[in-house]
Amino acid sequence: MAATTSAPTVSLQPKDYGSSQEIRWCPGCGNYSILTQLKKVCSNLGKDPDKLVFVSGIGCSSRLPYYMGTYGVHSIHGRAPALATGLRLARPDLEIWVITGDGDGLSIGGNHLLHAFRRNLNIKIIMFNNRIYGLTKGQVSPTSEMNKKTISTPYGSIGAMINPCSVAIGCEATFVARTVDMIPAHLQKTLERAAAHRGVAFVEVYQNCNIFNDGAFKYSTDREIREDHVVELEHGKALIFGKDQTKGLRIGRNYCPEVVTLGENGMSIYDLLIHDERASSPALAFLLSRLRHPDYPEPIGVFRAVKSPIYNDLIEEQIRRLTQERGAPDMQKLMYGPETWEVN
Amino acid sequence: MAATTSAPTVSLQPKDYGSSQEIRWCPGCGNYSILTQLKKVCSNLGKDPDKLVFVSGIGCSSRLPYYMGTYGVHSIHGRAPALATGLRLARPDLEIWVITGDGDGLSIGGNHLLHAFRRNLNIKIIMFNNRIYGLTKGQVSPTSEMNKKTISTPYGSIGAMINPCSVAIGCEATFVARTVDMIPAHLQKTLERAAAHRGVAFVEVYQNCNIFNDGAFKYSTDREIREDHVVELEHGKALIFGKDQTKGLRIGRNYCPEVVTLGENGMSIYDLLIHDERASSPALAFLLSRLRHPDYPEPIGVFRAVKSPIYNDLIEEQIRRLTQERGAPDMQKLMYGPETWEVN
Amino acid sequence: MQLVGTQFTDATAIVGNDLVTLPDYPAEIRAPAGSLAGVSGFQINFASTEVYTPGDTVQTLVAMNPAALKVNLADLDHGGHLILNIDAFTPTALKHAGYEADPTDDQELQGYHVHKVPMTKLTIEAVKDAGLKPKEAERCKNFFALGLAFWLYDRPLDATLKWLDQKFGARPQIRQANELALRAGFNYGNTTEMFQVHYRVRPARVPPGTYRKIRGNDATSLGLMAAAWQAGQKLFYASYPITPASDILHELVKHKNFGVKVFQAEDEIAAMCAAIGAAYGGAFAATGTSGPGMALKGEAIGLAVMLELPMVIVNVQRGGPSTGLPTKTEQADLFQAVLGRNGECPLPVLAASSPGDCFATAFEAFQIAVRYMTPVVVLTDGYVANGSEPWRVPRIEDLPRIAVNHEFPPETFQPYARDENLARPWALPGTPGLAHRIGGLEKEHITGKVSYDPANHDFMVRLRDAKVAKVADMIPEQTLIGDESGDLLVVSWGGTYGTIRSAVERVRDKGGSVSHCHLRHMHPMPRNLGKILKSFRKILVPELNLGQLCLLLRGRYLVDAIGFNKVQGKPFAVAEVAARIDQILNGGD
Amino acid sequence: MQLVGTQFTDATAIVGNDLVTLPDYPAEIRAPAGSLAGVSGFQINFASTEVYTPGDTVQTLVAMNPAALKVNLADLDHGGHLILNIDAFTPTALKHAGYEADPTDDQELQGYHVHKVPMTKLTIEAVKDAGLKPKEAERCKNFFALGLAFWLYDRPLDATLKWLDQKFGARPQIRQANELALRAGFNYGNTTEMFQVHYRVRPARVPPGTYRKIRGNDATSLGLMAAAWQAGQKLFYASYPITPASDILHELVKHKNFGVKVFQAEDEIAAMCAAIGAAYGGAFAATGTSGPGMALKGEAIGLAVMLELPMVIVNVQRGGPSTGLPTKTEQADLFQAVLGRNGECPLPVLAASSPGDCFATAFEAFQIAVRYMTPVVVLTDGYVANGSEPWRVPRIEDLPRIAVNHEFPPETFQPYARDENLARPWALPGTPGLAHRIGGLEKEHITGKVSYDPANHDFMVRLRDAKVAKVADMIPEQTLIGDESGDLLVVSWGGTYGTIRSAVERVRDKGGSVSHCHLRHMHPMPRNLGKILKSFRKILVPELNLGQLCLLLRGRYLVDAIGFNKVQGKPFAVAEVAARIDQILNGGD
Ligand SMILES: Cc1ncc(C[n+]2csc(CCOP(=O)(O)OP(=O)(O)O)c2C)c(N)n1
Ligand SMILES: Cc1ncc(C[n+]2csc(CCOP(=O)(O)OP(=O)(O)O)c2C)c(N)n1
Ligand code: SF4
Ligand code: SF4
Ligand SMILES: [Mg+2]
Ligand SMILES: [Mg+2]
Repeated sequence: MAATTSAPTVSLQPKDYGSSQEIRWCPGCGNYSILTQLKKVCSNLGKDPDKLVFVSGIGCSSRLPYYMGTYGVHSIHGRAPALATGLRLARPDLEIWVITGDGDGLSIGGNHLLHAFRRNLNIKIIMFNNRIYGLTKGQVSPTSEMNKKTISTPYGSIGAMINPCSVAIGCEATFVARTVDMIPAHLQKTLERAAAHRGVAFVEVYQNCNIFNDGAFKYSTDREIREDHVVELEHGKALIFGKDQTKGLRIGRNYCPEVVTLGENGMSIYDLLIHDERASSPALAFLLSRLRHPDYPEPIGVFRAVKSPIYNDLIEEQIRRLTQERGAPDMQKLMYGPETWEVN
Repeated sequence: MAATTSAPTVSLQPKDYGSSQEIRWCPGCGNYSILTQLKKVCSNLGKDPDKLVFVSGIGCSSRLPYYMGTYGVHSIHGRAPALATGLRLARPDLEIWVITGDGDGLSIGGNHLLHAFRRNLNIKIIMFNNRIYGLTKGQVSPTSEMNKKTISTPYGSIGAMINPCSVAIGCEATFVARTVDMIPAHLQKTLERAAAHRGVAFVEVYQNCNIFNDGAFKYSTDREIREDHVVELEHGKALIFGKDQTKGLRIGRNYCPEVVTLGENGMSIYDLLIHDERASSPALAFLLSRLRHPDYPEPIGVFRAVKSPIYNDLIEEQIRRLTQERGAPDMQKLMYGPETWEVN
Repeated sequence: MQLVGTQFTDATAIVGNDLVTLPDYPAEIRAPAGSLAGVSGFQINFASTEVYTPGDTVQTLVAMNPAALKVNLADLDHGGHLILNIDAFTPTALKHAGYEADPTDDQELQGYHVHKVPMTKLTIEAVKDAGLKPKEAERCKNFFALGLAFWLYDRPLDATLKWLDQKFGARPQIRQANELALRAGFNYGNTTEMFQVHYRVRPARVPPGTYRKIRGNDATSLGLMAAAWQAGQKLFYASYPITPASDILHELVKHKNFGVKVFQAEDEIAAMCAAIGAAYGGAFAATGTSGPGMALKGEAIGLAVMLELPMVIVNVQRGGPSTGLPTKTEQADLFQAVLGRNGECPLPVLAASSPGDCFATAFEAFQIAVRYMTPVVVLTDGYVANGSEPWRVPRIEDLPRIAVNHEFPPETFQPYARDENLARPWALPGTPGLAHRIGGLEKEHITGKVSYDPANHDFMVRLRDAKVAKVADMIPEQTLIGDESGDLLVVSWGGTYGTIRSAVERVRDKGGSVSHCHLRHMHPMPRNLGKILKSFRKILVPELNLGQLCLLLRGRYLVDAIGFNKVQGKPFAVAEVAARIDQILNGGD
Repeated sequence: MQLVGTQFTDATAIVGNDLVTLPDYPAEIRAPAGSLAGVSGFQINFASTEVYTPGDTVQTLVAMNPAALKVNLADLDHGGHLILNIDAFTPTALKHAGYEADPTDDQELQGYHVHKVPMTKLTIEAVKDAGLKPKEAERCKNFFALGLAFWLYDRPLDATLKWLDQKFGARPQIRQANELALRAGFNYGNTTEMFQVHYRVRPARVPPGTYRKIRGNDATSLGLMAAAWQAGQKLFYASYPITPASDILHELVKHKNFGVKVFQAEDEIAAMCAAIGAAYGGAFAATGTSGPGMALKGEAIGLAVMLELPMVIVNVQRGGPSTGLPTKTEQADLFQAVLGRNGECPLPVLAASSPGDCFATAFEAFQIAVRYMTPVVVLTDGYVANGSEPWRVPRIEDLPRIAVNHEFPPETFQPYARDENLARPWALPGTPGLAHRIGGLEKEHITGKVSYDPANHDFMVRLRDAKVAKVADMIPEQTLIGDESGDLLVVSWGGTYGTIRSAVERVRDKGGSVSHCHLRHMHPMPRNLGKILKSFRKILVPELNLGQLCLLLRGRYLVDAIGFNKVQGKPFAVAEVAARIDQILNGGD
């Protein structure tokens, strides 16, 4: 490619990653917080804005690329991962972030996500999960709870909700994490982890749509109660949670997770589940992804982070190998093919 | 609907479920065996052929509906679950089977499968997994092994293979099973289980494409070795396998499954994993779905079979409730709307 | 703004005026208030004669803030009334709207009747007894404005008060405050001596009957339901939300007690395929979307054509290409509907001409679909779908019945046999003795078996084409407004009906030799259309695209039709069409 | 059969005959041998004059079993040679093929030169020294047949022997057996006195140069690669397998050492979007598919039009609608390519006229795409894509270079600024100082910002249209074969070139006043086309569809073109076109 770059000479502030475009989200929307943290992460990691590309589909969330002063493509509904795949393969030098929503990514676009996961492309995929269609004014989404009343389900929705992290883990994703719009430090940390992962990195962000689904994640954002309803995953650490850190998770009978109280029935920290984000089998990550409010505390943090061959690396590798084996390409020879004859 | 039916008066033989259409699969193709067992299952269960509909996409596998003497739709590539959804909702009285291939169902059609699973529609979905594109002459499929050489990957494929059962479990499927074309008794039993499940039933069938991917599942079909490479799942039973039934599976350290030899290191049947297809969490089923040849024996049988609300039941239920609440519908009144005025 | 616009429309309908509305809202959910992009407008035209358009310009403009003034002033008639919420014209707001100086003190507003009303202050004052928080109180100012408008045009308050009861029954404070604001506005008009005129528009002269106000998307929904009702069948509607079609989904899902089954699919492809599945099962199946979704459905529509199953596909057109202008109107999906599929893939296409006409169009689409066993496309557009007008509600007993037959003797049954309309039998799964297989591969005539036979393929391609062409037997002959021959024929289709009709009438009233031919049947076209076209010296085709119908007319009838094209995401203005007609009649080109 | 057909073609190309082939194979992978559906055919026409078609009928038919005889006999010229593998005419096989009685003993074959050869027996006998198992030995009989054909038409055996070396180098037994069979067949012809004639076809008179035999899909692949090569850039090809386009994927994936990146996507939508992403990144991006896949790509093609990025979209047309006749040819996707998207969504469309011409067409498509910053559609079809012909290989130094510019001064850079071709800058992500955002919403002229402004939308819609229309500046003027005016002009496009040309020449040779105009540029059309069309009294448009080009010509140029349409999944025959021309020249209609 003709593109050449020079490293930025001075380190950039978060605001330097913004664009001049007026932001058009509703006042109070959780998207603002995500945007803020994203810019902070770019600044913290000293990213070169000219090397960054944000690719999105359609939805409120998918407007994000307009608000970044980087390269960006606001594509069509559900197809951002596919577009990012082509860009990734053509351009190994760029850093590519896909921004998607629960409808964009898991309704119309589910299949492209699946294949981005299994190929382990080196792209970051951030899903703003507000459990609703924001842009089209409040229809039910595949991540909406059963029985939810929306404009398209006035008598309650009847399709089970899908779990984005379970889907990602089931489809071979090598990095899967969850975080919350209103816990900025955790959001920032999680995005930084995603940025550092080589391979596909999927982050589900609980995002409040205060217009059409206000308070959907209250249990995870409300300071009063959130510690009882959320458990933070840390590699190598036991799963402890609760306001006074007295509750824990262990594997009970039949491989079923159980909430226990430390000190009760002789339970100690040694009985608890120890998180292993690097386990080669995704089974543990999957088990954790199934923990759901209100029966269990919901895990946030990194479920899974493993190394695995990367599609775009492998394609470069094959090109290198074939070029070595066959020598410099000769277009004329190729055009002649196996057999020619002369006519005079 | 205008359709009325009478129960068949005499019980039908397997051949009575066939059509007169000449079968056009390659001689030796695994599809023959699946077709045979399917007809047998219909006969065993005394199905009324006029109540059965087979809906398929495109692929060698998707030709199956032509060979059944029932109703059938050979639709377009990847979309059979979507078509079946509409039919299911319109017609609660029919029995609907979707026939798909690994390319049809998991490449182009992955998203429709995902949503059929999460909605828990009462349909059966049989995926003929030959790990290759048969009909289009041998390209790589999403279930092909890494590094596979095919006409579209002459230097080896570079995308990780996807695991159909893991995907189904990750997407909330309520019945997930696996079986093998060349183990007719197991195939038959598994199809019968699927037929009995109310809700979405997904069955992956290992199917040999003797033209483009011959022997892909040899380890599971070859009588000499298969008992060492396959473990049969049975609800409530310990996971034992091996020619002389001396090997077992247990959960080892770090929640990792381990193969152990009974009798060695004091291992007894009580140390082994007990299969529970009815567990409310799909975590165990998922863990089992990850066991892969050659590291582990591959499970066949029913991974998961749980009861859960059924989309098409719920929609009927809502209609019933609303009709009760509102009384007989009055089209004229509806057309008048909230406010009218007269012009004379 | 959309809310009070709707209230005003309701009140206007009830006093019996004819009316047409043009809501105009931003693509953002809550675009920042006070910014130019955030301006939400609602235009309404009503009169005691029939009206066909929302009006090219407005006689009275209510601007709630500087941004609204900036965006809409150009549309206000010279000499028109300008009502400003002067409280909102703060320095910050002015700057936000891009005003250097305060326009209310400016030359710019000379020539209008400017009424500066401190609406915010008056509203807060008016509602103070309701005990709302200041923010909430302020929000009532739109109802103050509405009250003022009601007074100005002599509308009754009752319907709005009733609506407030329903809407805010559970929140009596808010209900009360809005009523207070509404009355305050009305009274303000009544008591101040600000207004020189007080309009009174008499009821329009329209055919007798029972009328209601209806929005296009609601009329489409009712049309689909009425068709199923008249066939004694159940409606199945599968859709994926997309502006401006989503409201059909939202409306139909309410009517479960009619047995309507609504399926919000995972995408447009799934919605189309689900409709096919339901049609195969015997439902009255329909799906609705807009242009991008229509593009996605293309492959599956091809399957529906091959399977020859009846269903209705509604495309509420919006600005394109690609995502384009999602909330604006356009007529640029005609080619896509008629010609946009792989292979020879014909199907009937209809277009609705006004909000109320969506009912008749959707109804007729099902009549055709079932009689000819074919998918039918209905084109509406954002303007027709979101706009509303008074609609004479048909009496159910006056609507035709739709005959459906699913019974065939098993002995002679053949899935691709043909009746006199070239339709194949709609045999349902579950019927004893009729088991058969269908699919997307070419079918053998009569038997429906897969056939690679060259002659059969040629035959079937022509058969499908002939079947759709035969729909012309069922549809009425094309009618004209104006003389049957003359200097100029204006041919239009779809949502531009009202404007073009007004423009043609305006020119005819001045004696111009011009007639108007408005098409509902886009494919096949009425049998007498060619004859009509050839009876005029010139043909003008105004369209909100670059000339799609124009090309089809030229190609089919070899007439030198010329286009008049506007692709601005908004309707024609009567004046611009009339001017163009004048120009052509005067020899211009 | 496909394999030995290819061998015969190679040998024929090497002796310097001009040739055209028509492979014909069933949709099933291994359709049951001996059944009618399982017949696999391969037709070749070669001559010492230029040939343009595979021949309407055949002079010599080799039938390896009764089913092959049944399917193909109708194509054999009266008085032609019929070579039968008589060993295969067993009672079971005859029944399987639907013969009541043995046709070889029958009236039916009277009038042909029938040669009954016990090929199976002779082959088994011939190869017995190679030590194969009986089944394997029997399989060599196709090479026996090939040897016989080589003798009959005086072709050399060398190329086939070389190919056997390569193919079966690792399996010397099979290699040897096939050689033995081949020679046995050749010798059989030589030694038996069965054949009255022994053909000798001299080399064709064609322009001097280096020739090779090429299949259409391979030529398309090379054309795409050569374009990237001539721009000093890398080719990116994204595709989802589909008959008959998959071979482009299979061919391109071989050339990784050229830096070609091939991506087998999860579906056609993903392939299209990946191509967009790659083009955005600066690659020479292309995607290929057939009709149903093209339907799926529609929405994303709209995005590509809005983003104004260069890329090539190949549609290898097949029989439709829907799944249709996947392995057969057709020309029914022209409307879809030119008009089949939502909104006003113009893009250039080219069509290849022969296997070798696929190279030039694909190459030119990239030239246009890059110069005008637009997606370009290339239409080929199953007949052109699978067929092969001798092709004069261009010298790489004679091919034009393709200029690409990615450098723009950051100070003045605007993503939707325009150059003299109305193209916007191809600024790549990663370039310092040029960061910008693009998307599917309407863009503001110059700045590329999202704009809902009505006037801007109208301007941009017309700008995109004007840009594509401007491609007519770059493409050559339309040429004719025959006189520049006259009684009849035959207008054709795409893969029917050879047949129509032969037909026109046949009639011209007899003195008919007919000329031939073959279009490559389907949109925009060459500037002089209107003038050409108006220079003829009548216009005939033969197409393998129901009249798609015909409608476009009528609509655009207002000429009374009439169609000659065949939708049988196979090419025209020269004779039928010539007959139609004669008929028109004689005053018929
Ligand atoms: C092909 C197509 N279908 C439908 C739409 C309409 N549409 C736009 S955004 C959206 C859903 C948005 O939901 P989500 O992805 O959750 O984003 P959010 O607005 O909630 O952030 C839909 C249905 C579209 N733009 N394109
Ligand atoms: C839209 C579309 N794209 C591509 C194809 C071509 N196609 C037909 S079947 C198939 C894949 C078949 O693979 P699989 O589903 O695994 O079935 P199998 O033949 O192996 O049983 C493909 C790519 C098609 N028919 N339609
Ligand atoms: S609608 Fe919801 S998601 Fe969209 S901008 Fe508003 S608050 Fe945010
Ligand atoms: S190609 Fe493979 S899957 Fe298809 S019919 Fe032949 S053996 Fe079976
Ligand atoms: Mg959302
Ligand atoms: Mg397969």
